[in-house]
Amino acid sequence: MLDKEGIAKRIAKEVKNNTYVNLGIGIPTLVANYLHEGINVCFQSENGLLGVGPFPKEYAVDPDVINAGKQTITALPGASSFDSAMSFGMIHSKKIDLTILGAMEVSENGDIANWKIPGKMVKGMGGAMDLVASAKHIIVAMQHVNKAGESKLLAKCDLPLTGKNCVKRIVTELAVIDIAPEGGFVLIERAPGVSIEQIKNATAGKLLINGDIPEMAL
Amino acid sequence: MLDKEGIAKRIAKEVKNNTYVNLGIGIPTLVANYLHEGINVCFQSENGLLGVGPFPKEYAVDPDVINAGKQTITALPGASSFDSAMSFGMIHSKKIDLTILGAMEVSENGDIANWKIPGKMVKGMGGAMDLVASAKHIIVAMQHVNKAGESKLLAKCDLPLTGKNCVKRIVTELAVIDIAPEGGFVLIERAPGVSIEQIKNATAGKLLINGDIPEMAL
Amino acid sequence: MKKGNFDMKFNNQLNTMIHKLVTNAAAAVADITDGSTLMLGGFGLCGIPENCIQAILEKGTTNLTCISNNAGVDDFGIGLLLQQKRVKKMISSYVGENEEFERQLLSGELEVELIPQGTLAFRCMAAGYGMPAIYTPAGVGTEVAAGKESRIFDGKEYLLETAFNADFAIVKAWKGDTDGNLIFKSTARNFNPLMAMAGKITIAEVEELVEPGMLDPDQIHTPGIYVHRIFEGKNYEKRIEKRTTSK
Amino acid sequence: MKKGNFDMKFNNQLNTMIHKLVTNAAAAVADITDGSTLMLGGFGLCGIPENCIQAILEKGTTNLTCISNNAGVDDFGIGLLLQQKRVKKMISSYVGENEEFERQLLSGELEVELIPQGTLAFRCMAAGYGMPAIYTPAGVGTEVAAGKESRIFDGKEYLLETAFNADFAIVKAWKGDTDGNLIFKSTARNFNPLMAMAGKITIAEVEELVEPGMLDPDQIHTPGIYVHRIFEGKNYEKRIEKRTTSK
Repeated sequence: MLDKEGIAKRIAKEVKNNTYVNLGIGIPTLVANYLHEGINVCFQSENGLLGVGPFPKEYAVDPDVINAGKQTITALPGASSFDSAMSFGMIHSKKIDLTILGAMEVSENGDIANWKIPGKMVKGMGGAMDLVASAKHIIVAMQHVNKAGESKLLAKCDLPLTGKNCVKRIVTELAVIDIAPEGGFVLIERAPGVSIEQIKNATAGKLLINGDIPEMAL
Repeated sequence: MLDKEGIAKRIAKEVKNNTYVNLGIGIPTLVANYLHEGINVCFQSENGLLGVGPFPKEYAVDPDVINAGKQTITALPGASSFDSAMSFGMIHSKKIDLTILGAMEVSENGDIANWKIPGKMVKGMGGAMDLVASAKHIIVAMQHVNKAGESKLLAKCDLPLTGKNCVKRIVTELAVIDIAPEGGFVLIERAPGVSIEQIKNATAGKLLINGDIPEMAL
Repeated sequence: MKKGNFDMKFNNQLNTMIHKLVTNAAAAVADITDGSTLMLGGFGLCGIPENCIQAILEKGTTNLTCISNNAGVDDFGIGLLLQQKRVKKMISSYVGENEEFERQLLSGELEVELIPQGTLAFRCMAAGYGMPAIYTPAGVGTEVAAGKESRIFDGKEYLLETAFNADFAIVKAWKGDTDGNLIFKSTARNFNPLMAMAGKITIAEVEELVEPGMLDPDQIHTPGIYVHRIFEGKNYEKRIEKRTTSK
Repeated sequence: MKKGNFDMKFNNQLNTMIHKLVTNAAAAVADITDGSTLMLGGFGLCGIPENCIQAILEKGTTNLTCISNNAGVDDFGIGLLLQQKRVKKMISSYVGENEEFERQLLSGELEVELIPQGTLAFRCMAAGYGMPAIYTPAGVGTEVAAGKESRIFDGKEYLLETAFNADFAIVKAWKGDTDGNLIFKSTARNFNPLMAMAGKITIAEVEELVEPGMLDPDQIHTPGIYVHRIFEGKNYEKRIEKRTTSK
């Protein structure tokens, strides 16, 4: 079973060389820590920066330079800043190669819910609805089950949707799972030490298991 | 009867203080020469400059600084440059207070034709269709009759239109004329030494003459 | 063309541009009445018009509709207006940093319209560009699409979203000149230039106000034509929501 | 978050951005095939991609559809391509400076679509912003509206105009870096940043090419994400169409 860092580490393997990537808040942010040597990636933050760098040194903190999670950041050489319309313009014109974000629920046809729990939590969708509507490739980073122990991989999402038919791949503490074009969770890899049975038990939607399922290499 | 400079001079009186103005090619460009003392005007050139200044000194000519007529110009202190989308964005969001442009024909309901003579002249509309579609106030600067001696103020335009119901005022070598809201050319002023009869003869569309028509003061 | 004349005229009035200077925030917001619709720039607490928010607070204006990406935090930014119940309705994309907001929303005291962040940006831009509406794929198949017209282009579905119409846009820039030209710094740009284009009246507060000619025309993010009032703000707190550093 | 690690990784690869450098114009246009649709930046002869036009001319590519505000003059700019009859169709707003163009048009050799200048700008921007179509009032009630869908918003009529779809966008910038970031100078900006956003492949030629980090992120007009190939052009003629001066 993976911890959060492990999930980030596994997702880092999905990041291809010379790509533009948007990282959501939480586990996705950690992915930047585990990029393989020689992988050139340019991170976009949808609040208006391309070429996001590491957190600043204490003496260099600038309140005018933040990421979409409102954390203070730096800009790398070659960075550019722009307004929010251009930022979502590059998202909607499919210039972002990969979007990695968290989710509260994913359905077996690739629907995602991550912005609202009616009557309980009202935070808003931020840029998530834009990102999932237009990303070329979406990987969801999340826990397989919620705090109540219920599966977050469902036949159909219960929560209000963020987007429909958009998720391509899910990485959890238990497994790497793809969404089949015709629907269904295709088991791709098991986390180290995790059995197929464990994954089956934690997946409420239809789990498709084709042949041997390898254990992931990190 | 006015010469071109006279037409420009008369139109200059229409330019209000603290306004943004777009000047078309030809007579409209001359208007900048006759602004009254104390009238602050900011000229927009639709190819992407706000704060157009005079032509440059010979030594300061810069091929990268031109107006929409492709003439070399300068930028005044406080100028800003922008791309063509923002330029037409400010036109369509009605930030330009006054548009002054030439015409081949104007009809008595304010239609204007100035971009094409089928089978003979094909230059294109440039920015004119945008300007006339969205200007808050449009003044046409033109000759009352064409080279063949035919009136350019018609009941209905013969040439392909640039825009419909948009012209508010026309200044020619003979007269200042407004478009009546319900249609018709309302005679406002006569050029120095020009009789109402002369204007009548040169106007093919319906000319409305209400009371005494003053001679223009320049 | 009488070149000499043309030249001379311009030399006689070097400052041909339109001046928009007001003395301070109180003067800038003086005519904002109860019930107005305001656009407020900023992302989180980054690039927010601190001075104007304070002046509106002091002025007592209430019953406001606020269009802003976020709603501030409990004790800063738009949160200050919420605390005093000056806001009737918020149109935002993310309001997760504000407990008082959540309380007012869940209790029904506050009307809230949550919209995708890109849609917020595009609807401001549409207003500034004279586009009555735009198409966006954001929100298709979600509750955001409820009651909205949708249309398929090239096999993909889009929602029709209308341009925003605000009585006042209130923005914060890094530098500005008295002709209203604005330059923003890094991610403090965010929605500011878009909202600046969209207000019927646009008010800009800047950290540093200069004379026309001091800013490079090619570096201006918001041309002065979009700005009606400008002043140099003071005592910027620029509060940081999440101070993250590396060793 | 393991801050130390995050920090270290970045320090190990200072150049994290994507390099797009090609050696020259010939290399940049090498895969432009006969029948391609090209967007070409520039207004008149101001800000046109001189090097790429020359390279396409030398390469012999023909049967092109060109989207460009103007068609150059008889012996410069796109006029050079017209002279050699490489252009099947032009989509422009104003073509009045080119006699050969007018001859080919009136004789029916050249297919021409004339569209309002703002429509040209908006249709490029729409492509770069992922909007399938936009509404504009330009051309309502004229022959430009023929066959187009129109719609009334708030009592005013608008035409629906679709986003452009070009195989290649070819632009000219003043400065650029090897990550593809571009800065334009004065009115040489015009359609260049809009077309840069709209090409399936975007080629940028620049007067001065620098390393990443040499350009201020806040002053970049076209972020590198929109640019696929970049090179430093040479021997810019920058011909002036109408040299007007004052004493």
